[in-house]
Amino acid sequence: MTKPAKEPFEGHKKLERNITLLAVATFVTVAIGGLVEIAPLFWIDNTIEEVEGMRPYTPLEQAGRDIYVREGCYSCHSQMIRPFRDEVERYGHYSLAAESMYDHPFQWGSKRTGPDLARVGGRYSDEWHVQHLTNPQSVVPESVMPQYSFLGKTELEVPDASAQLTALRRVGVPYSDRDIQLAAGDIEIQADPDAGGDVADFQQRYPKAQVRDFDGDPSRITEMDALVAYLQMLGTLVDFGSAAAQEELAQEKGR
Amino acid sequence: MHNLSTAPEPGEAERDPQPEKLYEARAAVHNKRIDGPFRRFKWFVMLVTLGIYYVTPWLRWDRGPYAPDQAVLVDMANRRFYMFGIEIWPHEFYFVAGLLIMAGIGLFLITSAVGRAWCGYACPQTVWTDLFQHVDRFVDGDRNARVRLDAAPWTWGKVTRRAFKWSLYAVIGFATGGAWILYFADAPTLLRDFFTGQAASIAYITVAVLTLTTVTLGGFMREQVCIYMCPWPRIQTAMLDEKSLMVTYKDWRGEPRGSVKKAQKNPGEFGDCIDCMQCVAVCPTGIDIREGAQIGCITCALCIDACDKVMAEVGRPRGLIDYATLEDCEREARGETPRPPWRTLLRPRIIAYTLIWASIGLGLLFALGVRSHTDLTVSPDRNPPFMLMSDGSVRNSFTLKLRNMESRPRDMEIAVEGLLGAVMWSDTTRREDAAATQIVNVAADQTQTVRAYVMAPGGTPAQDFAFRITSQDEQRETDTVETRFSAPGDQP
Amino acid sequence: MRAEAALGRTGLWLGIFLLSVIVMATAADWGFAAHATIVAVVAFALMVMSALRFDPLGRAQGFFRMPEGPSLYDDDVVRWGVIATMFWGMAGFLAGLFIALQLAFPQLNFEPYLNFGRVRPLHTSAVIFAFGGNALIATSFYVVQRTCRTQLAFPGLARFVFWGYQMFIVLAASGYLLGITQSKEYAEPEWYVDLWLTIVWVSYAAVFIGTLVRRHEPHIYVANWFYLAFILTIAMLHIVNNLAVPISFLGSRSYSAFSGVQDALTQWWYGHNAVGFFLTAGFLAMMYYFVPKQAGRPVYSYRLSIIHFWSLIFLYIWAGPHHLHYTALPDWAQTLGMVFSVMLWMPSWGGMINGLMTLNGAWDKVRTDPIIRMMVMALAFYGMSTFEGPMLSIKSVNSLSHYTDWTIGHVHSGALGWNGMITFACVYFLVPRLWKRERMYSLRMINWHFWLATVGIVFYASSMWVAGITQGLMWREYGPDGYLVNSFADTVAALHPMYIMRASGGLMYLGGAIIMAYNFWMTVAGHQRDEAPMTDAPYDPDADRPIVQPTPSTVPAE
Amino acid sequence: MANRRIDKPTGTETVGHEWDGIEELNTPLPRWWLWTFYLCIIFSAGYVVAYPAWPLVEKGTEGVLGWTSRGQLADELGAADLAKVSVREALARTPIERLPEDSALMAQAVAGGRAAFKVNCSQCHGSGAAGSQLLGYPNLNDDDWLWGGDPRAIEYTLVHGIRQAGDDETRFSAMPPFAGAFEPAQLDALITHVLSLSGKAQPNPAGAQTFADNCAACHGPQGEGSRDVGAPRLNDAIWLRGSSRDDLRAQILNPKMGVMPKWEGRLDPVTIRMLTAYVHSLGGGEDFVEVAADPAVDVDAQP
Repeated sequence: MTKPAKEPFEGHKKLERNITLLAVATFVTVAIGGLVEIAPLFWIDNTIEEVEGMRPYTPLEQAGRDIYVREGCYSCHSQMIRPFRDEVERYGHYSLAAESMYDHPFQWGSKRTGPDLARVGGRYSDEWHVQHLTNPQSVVPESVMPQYSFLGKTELEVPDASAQLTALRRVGVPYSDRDIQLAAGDIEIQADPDAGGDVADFQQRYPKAQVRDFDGDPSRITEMDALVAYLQMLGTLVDFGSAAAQEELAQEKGR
Repeated sequence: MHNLSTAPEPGEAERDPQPEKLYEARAAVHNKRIDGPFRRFKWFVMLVTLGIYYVTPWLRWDRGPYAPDQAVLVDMANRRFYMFGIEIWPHEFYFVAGLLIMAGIGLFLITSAVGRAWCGYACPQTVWTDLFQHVDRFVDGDRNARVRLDAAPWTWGKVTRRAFKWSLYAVIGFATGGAWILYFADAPTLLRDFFTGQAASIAYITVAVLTLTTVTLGGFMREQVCIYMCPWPRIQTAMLDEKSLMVTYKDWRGEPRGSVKKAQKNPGEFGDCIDCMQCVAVCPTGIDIREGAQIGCITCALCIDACDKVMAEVGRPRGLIDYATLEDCEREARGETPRPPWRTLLRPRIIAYTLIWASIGLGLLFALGVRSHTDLTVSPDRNPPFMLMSDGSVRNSFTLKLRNMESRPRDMEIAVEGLLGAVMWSDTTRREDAAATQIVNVAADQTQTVRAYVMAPGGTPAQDFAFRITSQDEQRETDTVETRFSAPGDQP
Repeated sequence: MRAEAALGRTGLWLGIFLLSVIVMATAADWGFAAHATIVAVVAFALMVMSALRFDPLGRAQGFFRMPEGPSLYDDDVVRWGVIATMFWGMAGFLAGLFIALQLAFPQLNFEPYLNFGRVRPLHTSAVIFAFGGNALIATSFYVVQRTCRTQLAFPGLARFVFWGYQMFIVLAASGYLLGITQSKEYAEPEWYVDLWLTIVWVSYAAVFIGTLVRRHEPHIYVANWFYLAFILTIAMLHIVNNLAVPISFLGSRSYSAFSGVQDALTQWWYGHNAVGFFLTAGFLAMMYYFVPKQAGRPVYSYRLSIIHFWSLIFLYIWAGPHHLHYTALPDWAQTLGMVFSVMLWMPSWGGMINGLMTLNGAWDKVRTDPIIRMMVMALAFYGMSTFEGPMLSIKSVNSLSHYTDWTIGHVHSGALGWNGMITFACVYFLVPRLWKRERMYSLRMINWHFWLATVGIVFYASSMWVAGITQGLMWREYGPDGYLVNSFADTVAALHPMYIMRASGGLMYLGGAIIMAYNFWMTVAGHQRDEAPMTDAPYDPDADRPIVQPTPSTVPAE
Repeated sequence: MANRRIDKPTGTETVGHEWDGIEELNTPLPRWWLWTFYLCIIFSAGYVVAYPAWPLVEKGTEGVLGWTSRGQLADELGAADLAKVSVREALARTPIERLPEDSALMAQAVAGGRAAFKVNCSQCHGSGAAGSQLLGYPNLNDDDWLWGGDPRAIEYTLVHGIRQAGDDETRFSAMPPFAGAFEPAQLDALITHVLSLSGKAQPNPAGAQTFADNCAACHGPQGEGSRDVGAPRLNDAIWLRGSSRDDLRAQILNPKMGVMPKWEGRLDPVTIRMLTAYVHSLGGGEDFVEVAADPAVDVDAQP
C-alpha cells in the first residue's frame, strides 16, 4: 500500500481530493461482497435441492400466506428448522431450500418468540387452530401471542385472484394459464368443496391440497379459512419418508 | 495517548516527529517498586481476590446424598447452579439477570463514590497485570535493571532470563485457566482426571485458551487492554463528575516544578513538585498523572505512595498527589478547606444508587427466601383438545411437570380442583384406580413428567379448573396451576 | 411575481390532490385507498394554504422560534431535521415500550391494528429510519456545509429531501398498522413507498454530492467519506432488496422478485448492511465531526481513519449470511458470512479508537461536560456491540443465540447505547448553535438524561442477555432419557420476569428522552435554567471560518 | 503541507489539513490493533480452507474437513440412536404385555413411539391420534376399540394390519352392503333403533326387529359389537363414521371399511413395540386381562 520512501497513505490523498474517484471507489468496494455471495445462488444448481412434491400454493393458501405476511407473523415465528437434533426432534425434518422456492417473499423469520411453523401443517386440528388464533391464551395459557379473533369475522377479500397469480408467475412461480384462469373459483373449491366445484381437477392441479371448510363456518369464506389452510399446508408438501433421500442430503458436499 | 505510555524523559516532547512507521509498537512499562499504604492495600486486595478465586472450588457444602457437595458449582450437565445454600434451576435464571443488574448498578455506585476503584484494585486485568509485574521484578530486577535489559542485545543470558520469565508467565496462565474449570465440575475429581488425561476435551481446550489469554493480556498487553479495549474505563470515565474521587495532582500546589536545589536558590518561585519523576516511575500503566485526568489512569494510587514518600523526605506536606474530588480541588486552590469525605459520599446520587442496588438485592433475597421447592407446570394436549369416551364422558389429557427442588425424593399429591365429578389417572396408575387425587413419587432434585388424564361426566361444559400439587411431607408445599378443561362446543 | 408563484403552487397541489382522489376511487384494496387518502388530505391542505397565501412553514418556524434572516450556512433544513429527530425518536421509543409491554402482558394487544406483529415494524422503522434517518440527514447537511465551507447545493431539493422523507415515514408507518407490508425486516414498506423513497434518496445523494463538489476545502473530510458511503450503499441496498412486482398498480400488494433462499440472502445482505451503513457508517460520520468539535481536539489518527474506513465498508457487505447460519442457505455462504464478520471486528474498533483517543488531552472534560460524557458512553457501547457482533456470528455461538432474545439485547445495546447516545449528544450540540442560544436550557438535565438512559440500557441488556441464554439452553435441554425436556410454552413462561425487566429499562430510556424534549423546548424558547455551572464547548465563531465566495482563485473542487 | 504542526498534549504531528477547526493527527496505527486484525484475517483464511466457503461454477468448495451442517446432524442423530441401543435391546427382550410393569422402560418406549407415530401414523390418525370421523380413521385416544385395546391386540393390529391382502393373519371383516334390501320406512326405523341403542332416539319395535334379523349377528343383540369380528360397538357415544341419520344410512346401504397397512417388514419389531406402547398410553389403553388370554386363537377364529 505504501512505499517506504514515502509518507504512508500519501496515495490516498488523491481520493480525498476527487469526489468522483472517491464515490466510484466506494461504490466498487461495497458492491463486491454482495456480488460474490448472492449472484452464485442463482446459478449453482445444488442451492435448491431436487425434491418431489413442491408445487405452487393454491390461491387460498396464497391468500392465507398474504394474511400471514400482513399480520407480521414472521416477527415471532420462524419457518426454518435448523439441522440440529433438538430442532429436528421438536419440529420435524430440517427445512430445505426447495421448500421455500415459491415463497415470494421468504418467511424464514429471525426470532422465535413463538415456535417454528415450518412443519406445523397437520400437527393440530383445524378447530385447535381456530380456537388458538381466536384466543391463544385459552389453549396455551403461557402464550404471549396476540388475539386474532377478527380473522374469523372478516370475509376473505381477494380483489383479483388471477392478477395475484399472474404477478407471482412474473416473478417465477410456474402457474399454468388454467390455474390463473380458474384462480377465483379455486378459492371456493378448496374452502367449500361441497358447493359443487370440480374438486378432482383442482386436486390434480394442486396435489396434496387439503380441501375442506377450515374455520368451522361453512356458510362463508373468511380470512380464518385462508390462514388455517395455509398453516395446515406448511411443511406437508415434500415427503421425507424415504430414508435414501435423507442420506443423500447428508452426504452432499460443496453446498 | 501512545506517547503517554512511554517513559517520558525531560525533553521527550520535542522528539523528532517522523512518523515513518506504519504502526506504533507498545512501549514497555517498567514500573518501579514502591511501598506505602495504597501499595499495601493493593497487596491485600490481590491476596483476597486471588485467594477467593483459587480456594472457592475447594470449599465443600453438604447437600445430602442426592446433590454434589461442592460449595460453588456450575453444573452444566444437569443445568444447576449451586452456591452454598442456594441452588438455582434453569427456570430461575432471572436471578442471574437480577445479579447482572446489581453488578451494573454496583459499579455505578462504586464509581460515583470512589472513582475507578474497580479498575485500580479489583479488576482481574489489574490483579493479574500486577502479578506479572511482580514476576518481572523478581526475574529481571527493578525498573532500571529492566530498562537496561530491554535495551541490551540478545545474549544467552538475556535469552535464559526471558525464557525463565515467560515460563513463569505460562505457569500463572495455566493456574488461572486450571482453576477456572474447577468451578464446573467436582474439583478433586476433575483435577485428578485432568492430569491423568481423562478429563473432557473441552476442559483441556478451556485451559489452553485461558492460559493463552492470561499470558497475552496480563503478560504482554497489560495497560493496552485498559486504554484501548475494555469498555469499562470509558463507561466509568463517563460516570465521573466533579464530586467523584480521583487521583489528582494538585497543580496549584506543585507548579512550577523545580528541583530542591533550584527552590533553595530561588525561594518562593517554585511549587512543591520537585520533578523527581517518581510518580511516573511507579505507575503500572506508565502515565504521568501530572498531565491531568486521562483514560490510562486506573486510580491505583501508587503515585500517591511515591509522592508522599518523596514529600516526607524533602520535608513538605503529603498529598501533592492525592485522592480528591474536582470540587474540593477548586475549593482548596481558592484556599478554602475541603469538605469532609462523608459529605462527598452522602450525596443524593450515591444514596439513590444504594437504594436501587439494595432494593434489587433485597428483592432477590426475598424471592430466594419464599420460593417454593415444589413447582408444577401444566400443558394441556392441543390435539385433540378433548376426547369423548364410550360412556359419553369427556376426557382431557395434560402433561404435568412436577419439580422437586429438594435433594431428597418426595411423594406429591396431584389433585383436580374446581371440576365437578372429575376423576384423574396418570400414565403410571391404572384407569380403574381413577380418583380425584393421585400420588406421584418425584426423585430427588428432578423434574418428573406425568401424563394426567382428567375425565368429567358427559355434558360437563368447557371451563377453567386447577391442578394442585402438595408435597407429602411435613412442609406440605403446594403449587396450583389454573388451566382449562375443553369440551365439545367449546367457544373461547 | 409572488402571486404567480402561489398560483403555480396551488395548481401543483391541486393536480396531486386530483390524482390521489382518482387513485383512491379506483384502488384495488382499501389499504392503498387509505394511503391515497393521506396523500390527498395533505395535498388538499397545502392547496388551500397556498391559495390563501397562508405560509404554514413560516408559521411553524415562528412557532419553533427559528432564527430569521440569512445566516452563514443553509441551516433551515437542519433545524427541521433536529425537530423531526426528536419527534420520531419519542414516537419510536414509545412504540418500543408498548411492544415490550405486550410481550410481558399480551392483553395489551388490541386487534387488529395494534397487534404486536403490526406495531413491531412500526417500532423498528421509527427508531432506525425516522429517528436515525432524520438525525443522519440533519447532521450530514450541517457537517457537509461546514467541512466544505460552502452552502448546500440545490437548497430547494434539500427541502424536498426533508419533507419527502417525512412523507415516506408517514406512509410507511401508517401502512404497517393497516397491514401493508412486504414482510422483509427493516424493508417492510410496499413497492410504491419504496419508489417514493428511491426518488427522495437520489435527491439526497444529489444534494450531498453536489455540496461536496462545491467545496472550498481541497480535501474531503473523513466524516464525509462515511456519509458518502452510507448514502451510496443504502441506495444500492434499497433498490436491489425491494425489487418486486405489484399485483396491480392500483393496489398495495406486491411480490418480491426473488424467492426462498435467494430472497433470504438478499434480504439479510440488505438487513445487515442497514446496520452496517445506516447505523454504523452514518453514525461514525456524526462521530467524526461532533466528537472532535465538542472535545476541541484533533482526530486521533488520520491513518487509522483511512484503514478502518476502507476495510469497514469492504468487509461489512459480506457479513449478511451470518443472519442465516444453519438455515437452508448453502454452507459455503454461511462460512463467508462468519469469517467476514470476524474480520470486521478490528475495522469496527478502529472507529471506536479514533473517537475515544481523540479525547486524549481532554479527558478531564468528561467529568464536567455532559455532552462529551454521552459521546464517550456511545463509543463504549459501540465498542461492546461491535465485539459482541463478531462473537455472535461464530457459528457455534450463533446456534445457541439465534432466534433468541440475545439478538434483541445485542441490537439494543448498539441502538440504545451507540446510536441513541451519539444522536442525543449531537442534538445537544446542535440546538444552541442552530437556534443561536448560548447553551442548552439546562446542562444538568442532560446529565439526568444520561443517567436514565444508561441505567435503562443496563436493565435492557442484562435482561435480554439472560433471556436469550435461558431460551437457547431450554430449547436444547435433553433429559436423562434422551428426549427433550421443555415444551416451547415452558420457555415462554420462563421469560416473563425478564420481559418485565426489559420493559422497565425501556421506560427509563423513554423518560430520558422526555427530559431531552423539555430541555429542547425551553432552550428554543430562549430560557436558561439557573443552576450550578457545568462545562460545555461554547460556540466559537472564529472556528466557523467564513465561506469563501466563489472566485476562480480558490482551490478548484474536483 | 504547510500547516503541519505538533500537537502539544500528545506530541504528535498533525496531517496539516483543517476543516471547520478540526485537525487530524498523524498517529501511527496501534500495533496491537493491526496485529489483531491480521490474526483475524489469518484465522479466516484458515477457516475458509477447512470449511466449504467459495462459490464456484457447479458448486461451492468443499473444505478440506469435508464438513457439512447436514452431515453433522446425521452424525449427531446417529450418536443419539447409539445411546438408545440398550433401551432398544431391552424392548426387544420384553414381551409387550410385560412392558407396563417396567415404568422406566415403558416411558422410553412411549417417547420413542411418539416420534415414530408422528412420522408413520399421523398422516391418517392425525398427529394427536384423534383420527378423522369424516374419513373414517379411528380415534386412538378413546376407549372404544374395534379390534381390542390391550397391548397385545394393538401390537397384533400393527404387525398384521387391517384388511391387508397377502397377509393371512391380517385382521379382516366385511359388512355386507344393504342397498336395495330395505324399504325406505324399514330403513328409517332401523336407523332410529340404532340411534336408540345409545339413547339418541326413542326405541322402536319395527327397527328392533330389522336389527335383530340383519345386524345382531355381528353387532350383538344390544349393539355391543364384537371385537372378534371387528364389528363396531353401536351402543356407546363414539361413532367411527358419524352419528347423523344420513351418516348411518350411507354406512348401512354402502358400508365403507377402512384399511390399515401392515407394519411388519416396514418397521422393525422394536419400533412397532414402541408404537404399541405409545398408542396404549394415549388414555384408552386396556389392561391385558385373562379374557383375551390367547388373542391369537381369537384372531384365528375370524372368518
